[in-house]
This record gives sequence, C-alpha cells and structure tokens, in this order.
Amino acid sequence: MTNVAIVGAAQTPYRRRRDDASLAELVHEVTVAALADAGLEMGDIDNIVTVSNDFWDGRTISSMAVMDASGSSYAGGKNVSTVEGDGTFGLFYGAMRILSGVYRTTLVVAHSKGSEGDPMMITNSMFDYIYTRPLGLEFISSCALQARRYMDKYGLTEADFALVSVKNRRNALRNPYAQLAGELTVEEVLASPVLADPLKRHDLSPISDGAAAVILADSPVALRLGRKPVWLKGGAFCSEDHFLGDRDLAEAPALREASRRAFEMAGVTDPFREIDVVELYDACSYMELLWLEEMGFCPRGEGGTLIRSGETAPEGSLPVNPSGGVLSAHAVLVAGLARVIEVVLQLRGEAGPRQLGPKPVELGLAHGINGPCGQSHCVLVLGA
Amino acid sequence: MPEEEAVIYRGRIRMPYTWAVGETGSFFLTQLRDHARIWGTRCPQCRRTMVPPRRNCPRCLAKTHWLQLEPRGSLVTYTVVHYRHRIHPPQEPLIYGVIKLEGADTGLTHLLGEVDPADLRPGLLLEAVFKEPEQRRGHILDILYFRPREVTGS
Amino acid sequence: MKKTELLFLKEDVDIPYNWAAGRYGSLFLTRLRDEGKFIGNRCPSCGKVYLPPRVVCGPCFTPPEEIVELGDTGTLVSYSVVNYPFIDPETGSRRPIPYTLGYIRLDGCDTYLSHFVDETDPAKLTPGLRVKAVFRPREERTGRLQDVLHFKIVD
Amino acid sequence: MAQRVAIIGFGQTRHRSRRDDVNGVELIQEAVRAALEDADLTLDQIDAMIIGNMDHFEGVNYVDTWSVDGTGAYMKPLLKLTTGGTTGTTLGIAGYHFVASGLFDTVLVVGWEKNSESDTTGAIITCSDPIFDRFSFSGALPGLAVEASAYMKAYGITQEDAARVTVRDRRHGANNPYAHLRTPVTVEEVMNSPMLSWPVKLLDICPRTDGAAAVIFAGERKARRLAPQPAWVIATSVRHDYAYFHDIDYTRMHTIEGAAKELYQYVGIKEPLKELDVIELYQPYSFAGLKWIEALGLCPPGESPRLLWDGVTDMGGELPINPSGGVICTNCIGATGLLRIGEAALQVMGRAEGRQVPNVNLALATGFGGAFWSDMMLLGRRPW
Repeated sequence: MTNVAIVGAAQTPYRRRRDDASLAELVHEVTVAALADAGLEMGDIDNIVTVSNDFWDGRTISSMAVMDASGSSYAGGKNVSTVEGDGTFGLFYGAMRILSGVYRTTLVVAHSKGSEGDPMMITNSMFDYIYTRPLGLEFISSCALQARRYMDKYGLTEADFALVSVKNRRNALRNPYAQLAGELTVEEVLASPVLADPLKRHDLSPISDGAAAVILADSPVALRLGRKPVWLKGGAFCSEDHFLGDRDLAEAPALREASRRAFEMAGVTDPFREIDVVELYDACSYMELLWLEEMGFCPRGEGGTLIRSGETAPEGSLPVNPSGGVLSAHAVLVAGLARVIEVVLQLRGEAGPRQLGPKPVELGLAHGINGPCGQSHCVLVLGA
Repeated sequence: MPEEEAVIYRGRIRMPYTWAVGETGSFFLTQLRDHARIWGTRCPQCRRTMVPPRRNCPRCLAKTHWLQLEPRGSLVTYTVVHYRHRIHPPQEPLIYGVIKLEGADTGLTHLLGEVDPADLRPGLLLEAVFKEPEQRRGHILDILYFRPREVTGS
Repeated sequence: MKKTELLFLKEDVDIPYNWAAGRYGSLFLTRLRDEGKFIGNRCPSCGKVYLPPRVVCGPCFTPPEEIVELGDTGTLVSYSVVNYPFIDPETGSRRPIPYTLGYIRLDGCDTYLSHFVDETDPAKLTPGLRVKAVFRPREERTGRLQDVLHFKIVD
Repeated sequence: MAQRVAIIGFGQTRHRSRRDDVNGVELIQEAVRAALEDADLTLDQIDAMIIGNMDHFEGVNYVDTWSVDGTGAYMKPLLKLTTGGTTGTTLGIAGYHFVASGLFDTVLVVGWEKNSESDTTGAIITCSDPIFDRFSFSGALPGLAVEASAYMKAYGITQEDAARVTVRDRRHGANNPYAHLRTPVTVEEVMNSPMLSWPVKLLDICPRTDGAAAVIFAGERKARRLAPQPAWVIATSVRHDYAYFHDIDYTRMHTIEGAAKELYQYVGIKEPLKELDVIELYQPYSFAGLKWIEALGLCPPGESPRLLWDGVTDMGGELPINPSGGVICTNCIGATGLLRIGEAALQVMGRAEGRQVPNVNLALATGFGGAFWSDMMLLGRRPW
C-alpha cells in the first residue's frame, strides 16, 4: 500500500469547551487549515469522508451539519461519505477510495464536542439494551473492569498505570494543542480520587471539544505537491466480541490481528526496532500498556516492565504518545485522527517543541479504537 | 473588540423506545422472572455455551439450543464505582463484576452485592440473588446481584 | 413447546445537550433577542444572503463575512398544516397539533426560515402571502429562534 | 483500480411493520445468513463488514460494535457508515471501494432498521438543526409536500398522475415475497386515502418497516468463480450538499441531476430511457416517481406522467421502475438504499424470479435522504 500519501493535516487546539464555535465552524477551521497545509484549494479535492457520531452530536445524520463546512456542497457537490467511528477508520476508508482508483484526493475531517452531550448516557448507550445497559455500565466502569482484569492476569500495578499518566501529561507540556498537561508524580496519580477502582481521576482522559482534518492523495498528486508526503505504508482494522463477558479483557486479539496485518503490509518484521514513534489511543492510562503488548512491542504482560524501562518516553527507543496522547486531549472520534496528525508532524520533522530526535523519525504508528474497552481497533503505519 | 457572547441552546433528545427482546431473550428473561432460572445457549458446532443467550452462534451462525445453568459461578473481574449518575441502579455500594457461570464459556456482566469490597478477588465463588417473585418483571435486574457463595453457608 | 411470551423493554431515553450556536449563530440569536432584528450574511462570490448566517457559503467555499440586516417581514414561500401526531424529541411527548410550519423568505434574504405561522385554516393560506414576525416581549426572550413567537399574515 | 467489483450475493428479511420475534442484532443476522446462503459462502470467507442505520431510531450508539454477534464480524474489519436515508447506498458504495481498493476480496454490507422501536417522525426530527430547525420541523412530510405542490403548479401535474406511481409500485410489490406491502391498490384508493399534507396522501408515501438487507461484494476473480452471472459495479456517484432543510431549492432535484450527469458521462449514456434496462429508484413518495425520473433525464420536465400512464415504467414496459415494489412498499430506512442495490443486482444476475425484467444489461439503483441528497450505483451484466 504505497499509493496513498497524507499531504495535508490540521487540528484545532483541544479544549474542555469550545462554546465560541459551532460544529460547522470547527470543521471549517480545520478544513481550510488542512488545505493550506497541503497547498491545495477546495477545487482540488475530489471526494470527502466526514467523521461524526449521532449520539455525541445529538443529531441524526450528524454529518449534515458539516456538509457546507467540509466542502461537500462545493461547486455542485462532491462525492462524500460519512463514517461513524474513530477518525482512523475514516482515514482508512478515505484511503480505500483512492486505492479503488475512483478518486485521487480525499479530505477526511472529524469533529466532536464532548461538552455538548452527556458522556455517561452516550457511552451507556453503546451497550446492548437487554442485558448490559440496564446495569448502568458506561465508559469509565467498563474500562475499570478491563484494567482490573489486566492487573490480575499479568500482575501489573496501579503504579505502572500511573507512570503512563505521568509520562503523557508531561509530554503534553510541549504540545500547544493538548488540553491537560503538567508535571504529575506517581503519588499524585495514585492519590487522585478513585472513580471506579482501579481507575482514578488521573488515569482517565478528559472530555474535549475539537476537530481535525487530513488530506490524502494518490502518489502522482502527492509527488507533484511541494511538501514531503507521508506515505500510508500499512493499515488494518479489526473487531472482536461485544459482550464484555465473551472477551478476555486482559487481551485484545483484534488489535493483535490488526497490527499483524498492518505490519505485514508495511513490511515491518520487528516493530520495536523499526517503528520510531507510536501514537495510540490511551483513553485510560492502562490502555497504553495493553495496546503496546498487543501491537507486539513487548510480550503479553510486560507492559509494566516497558513503561518502567523509560523506553517509551520521548528520549527512549520507542517514544509513545510524545504529544501527550488521548490522556491529554480526548475529542472522541477526532482523537484517532489527531494520532495520525501527530505522527505526520513527527515524520515531517514539524512537531515543534515535541519533535523527537535527533535521529530522524522515519516510521510511525497511529492507532484508534471503537466500542467498549477497545472492541475494534485500527492500526496505521506511516512512513516518510 | 468586546468578547462576543456565545449562545448555548440547552435542549435534549428525549425519545421513548420500545425494544423488542425477541423470542430468545424473552425465554431467558421469563425464566428469570417465573422460575429464577438462568439459561444459556449452546452452539452444537462450536460447543460453546453462551450467556447472555444467542439465537444463533455468532461464530458459525448455527442455531443454538438451550441449556439450563446453575445460578452460580466465579468472579472474573470487578470494579467498585464511586460516582453516581441517573443511569445507575440504586445499589450501595455499586459494584460491577463479570461472572463466569458454571458450565458457561462466557461471562455475564452484572452487579455484586452483600460483599465487602475488600474481599473482592478474581475467582471468588458467587451465587445469584433474585428479587422477590412479585418484584420480578422479566428483566435482567430480576437478578438483584451476585453475592459470595461462602456467605450463605458453605 | 408453547409459544414464548414476547417481552419488550420500554425506556424513555432522555439525553441533555448543550448545543453551541457558534460565532455566527450567536450573533444572529443575540441580535434577535436584544434588538428584535434578523441578520443574515452575504457571500462575496455569489452574492447570496444566508439565514441563518454561517461560516461558509457551501457552493463557493467562501466565508460570507458581510453581515446583512434583514426585515422582520417576508413572503410565505410554502407551508404545511401539520396535523398528524408525533413525538417531539425535545419533550418525549406529543407535540401539540395542528400547527402551521411555514417556509418564509425574509425580505433581503435568499434562503428560507422555518417557523410557525399563526393560521391553521388551509383556506386562508396560500404561497406568496406577506408575513411578519411576532416577537415575545423583550423580557421573555432568551436568545433562541423561539424568541419569535410566530409569523402572522399581514396581507 | 486494483480490481473490478461485482455483487455476488443478496439477502433480505421478510419485511414487516414490526418484528417482535427478534431483537435488532438477530434481525441483522437474518439478512447476513440469507446473503451468505445466496452467495453460497460461509462466514469465514468474508474479509470485511460494513453496517449502517440511524442511531436514534433504535437508540443504539456504536451499532457496528454492538451488532457483531449479528454481522458475524468477530475478528474481522468492521466499519459503520450513516448518512440518513442514503445510508443503504452509502454502504453499498463503501462495499465497492473496499473491494476495488484491492485490500479486500469479499465484503459483506448490511443495512437495517427497526422503525417499530421508536416514533419515526420524532426520530426524523432529530436530524434537523437543533437550534434553527428542530422546534418547528415535523419530519419528512412537509418538505415532500412543498416539493410536490411546487412541481404540480409548475407543470400542471395532477394528484392522479402521482397516484399512478403508487399503483405501479404496489402492483410490482405483489410480485415480491419480501415486500412489506403486497396488495395492489387503485388510483381511486390512493385518491381517497387520508390527506396528510396537501397534496400528499397516505397511499402516496412509504410505510415504516422493520427489516434488514445484506449484499456481498467480491473482486473480479472471486466473482467469476462464485457467481454464474455477477452484477458488476460500473460506477457510483453521490451528492450530499445542503446543510439546512430551508436551503433546499424544491423546484429542482439537482442532486439527482448532478449525480446522474456524473454517472452518464462516465459510462457514455446519452439516452437513459433507452439505455437503462431497469431502475430501482429510492422513491419515498409517489410524486418523486414523476419529478425525479425527469431529473434522471428519462423525459423533459413535466412529461413524466405520460411515461407512467403509457406503462413505460411498468413491468413489461420499456424501462421498468421498481420491480420490487420499491420504497412505497418497504421502508426499513437504513436498509432501504441497500435494498435498491440488492434488487438491481438480482435483475442483472437474472435471479429476480417473479419480479424479473427480461434481459437486463444495465440497472440503476438510487438512494435518497438527508436534505434532499442523492446517491447512485450503476450495475451491469459485463464489467466496465
């Protein structure tokens, strides 16, 4: 898969509330910025994939709000589709629309405002309405079940998870787009209020508003444009069972499978050595470790050892979430696209204060999730 | 330039839903209600017994058959929830668990009760506590919660 | 085996939302509330005047930055006397019927405004009627389009 | 294009006003099983799945992950798309790109809706802008009534002309064992049915239906091996433009005009009435069966009643429309567009049984939804 490149990218800063901007205004902001980043005009875009969710937006056909803002109605209308799911999935579909040979330049744009709805109810609504939803399970409590199982099965500790929050919130200090940043200590994380044990306030991502846009192009278009393209070298997505009790929550076979396929496509045989940066979907601290294990960066159950080794810090051999990750800004759906954009910036050497180095970043991984406890995963391998 | 006022429209989506439970789920829930029995479904091809029940096997799509399970099992994972929202059932303390019922290959997510949170551990033996017959209405919460089996005298 | 009794789960799902009107929406709604005036915005490329004012003219992909003051009178382009029962998702209960939904082209605007017309007798309604906005008293206005009670026929 | 794409299987539920015997997941699985059986495939031969519906119609968030037991997407790539009434065609178009990209060889696409589980008008209202439209919006009907009355006035069209469309589709629906409404009606019965919103009467509009549809797309080699006569996807086009209902120009149906023009130019169709062999038109009410076939270029504006009364669009006519009975007979919204694609595919494959049009070389399927949006897919007996 060497025929699709990311040629433009833009994101809003992520904030707890963006009362000053409607969804259309957020989308317009990043669409215009991504076009400028690519050196393209709306007339150069031949198809669009918008990403939104009817529950988070409080609107059936949530894409309707952004048809003008995304350029879908430009000059008689463009071919458009709408993904309800994380932005990484939207990007993957956008890439397929180019690989199909039908289109050459895809705009992928995602928006979400956690501030507008009720995250408890909205995430409770993702569980089956007969057996699980009446229990009141939602995002935090379901993740707590997963974190507990992960600890019990492999002997990880709350302090291991805390190290992830400490690292990512510190990384966020160098990311002006991040919402939460700061120097935390493990003790502070452990002492933060318990929400659903073992998860505490500082183990969790914030509620955020934001939007992000990426422009994809086939290789002739990408090579014609002035700026250095970032190639989509591999990608895969995969889902597993829905009922939490059907799954072993300490494992994520869907992520294992998606990673295997994405690495195979990208020709990656030793991810730990070959991947220079990982931006993954750490909606909770423990997820970073569990996801790294399933991606194959360390053996199962060794996530704690990995974070303690310091290798995943920006100066380590496998920097993970140098942007601060989802723990520092969590605009649902947008967050996966933000991971892509962060990898793109690293590959271009344009990540500013959070740029990794001095060794050039040549290969990166971006990751997104859908559904409860990472039921469905998308893995993208990007290269300079 | 003065700060522009940001107008927020405070509204809601309020919709009455009537979800059909379907034949399979209805059998399961009426058995809870009428007999305080928990049934699983078994795939004859994959030889997997599943709770909650499935009309057809999710893996091979074969028609499943019913299998009555003992209303007891062991704890797989759990959490004590320290916040409250109106979606939560009135339960103090609010504890969720995934319970592997004896004879089932999958776990059932439900509430835990009559247990000191400090005693929670994986593998804890549990049994279902049902609501009083007159309070049961053919609903997953006809099971009040699962409690440690030791408590009722082993 | 005797036929299984079929069960149903009834749930009144009620999710609150705080929708931000955004920059242009807020400008529109605060002017409506404070001055009793409608505003639109004009695309510099095609000249079209939009209501509600918005961040971009879709067909031109140009920001319509010029704010245009519109009249509180307009033409009833079309209408529908709504007389079938349905649930209002704002309340979870039936919306009172009958009411008349009007598509109104305010003077000076190129797009329509959807609002109530205070006439439900089809015999008294026809496209092309002149209508005028009836505002709630200033102290009752909250910065919603419902600060306009309805439109009345002025022909 | 990495590979040509064909439809090789189609399954649907027997559509009813309510399906109390199954929950949503079980309804979905019914269509999946039917499609697999139709294509003589097993679940493990499917590479990826795509699903869509309207979230607030059943009140389920993240339907893709919720319905895995129904789709059978365990350990498979899974994507959710939603674009309103066009959802079904949006799904089909995605199935085409998935396979054409070369990344997947067999893709199963599922659309479904259980309209019985909520108030359909109430749910439709949630698709309007929450600040500017929702308080006065009353569902799909007024917009359609506005369109119909403007059209009648402009061209002297009568309510009887529209009734003739219902008569055709209801007569056709009697040939389709899966259709929800299967009894023919007369022009008089349509004219005497209750007036809902002048000039639209009860028998002019579609019902609300519980149902699901599944279509299997395959790459060229597989299609040739698995299907005696695959239905080849020739081209697709999409116009989703208006962001507000009150922006719509009801005097034209320019999304159909634009989408059709793109399709016809691509294929070189100059006289669609002669060159197309059958159309499955997403026609939510009878008047669309007149005005929209003009927008499709079958005849000049205002002349469609002649085609209807002369039987040109009836079974046995020059260009039969909606042999399945169309949307007037069955409307499980998230599935409706996919039913158009599946039925058009059956026509090309020559497997439409009692509703088969003889010698179909080219079949057009359309989708309608959102703010008067349109989708199209052209299927043919030979690959393009």
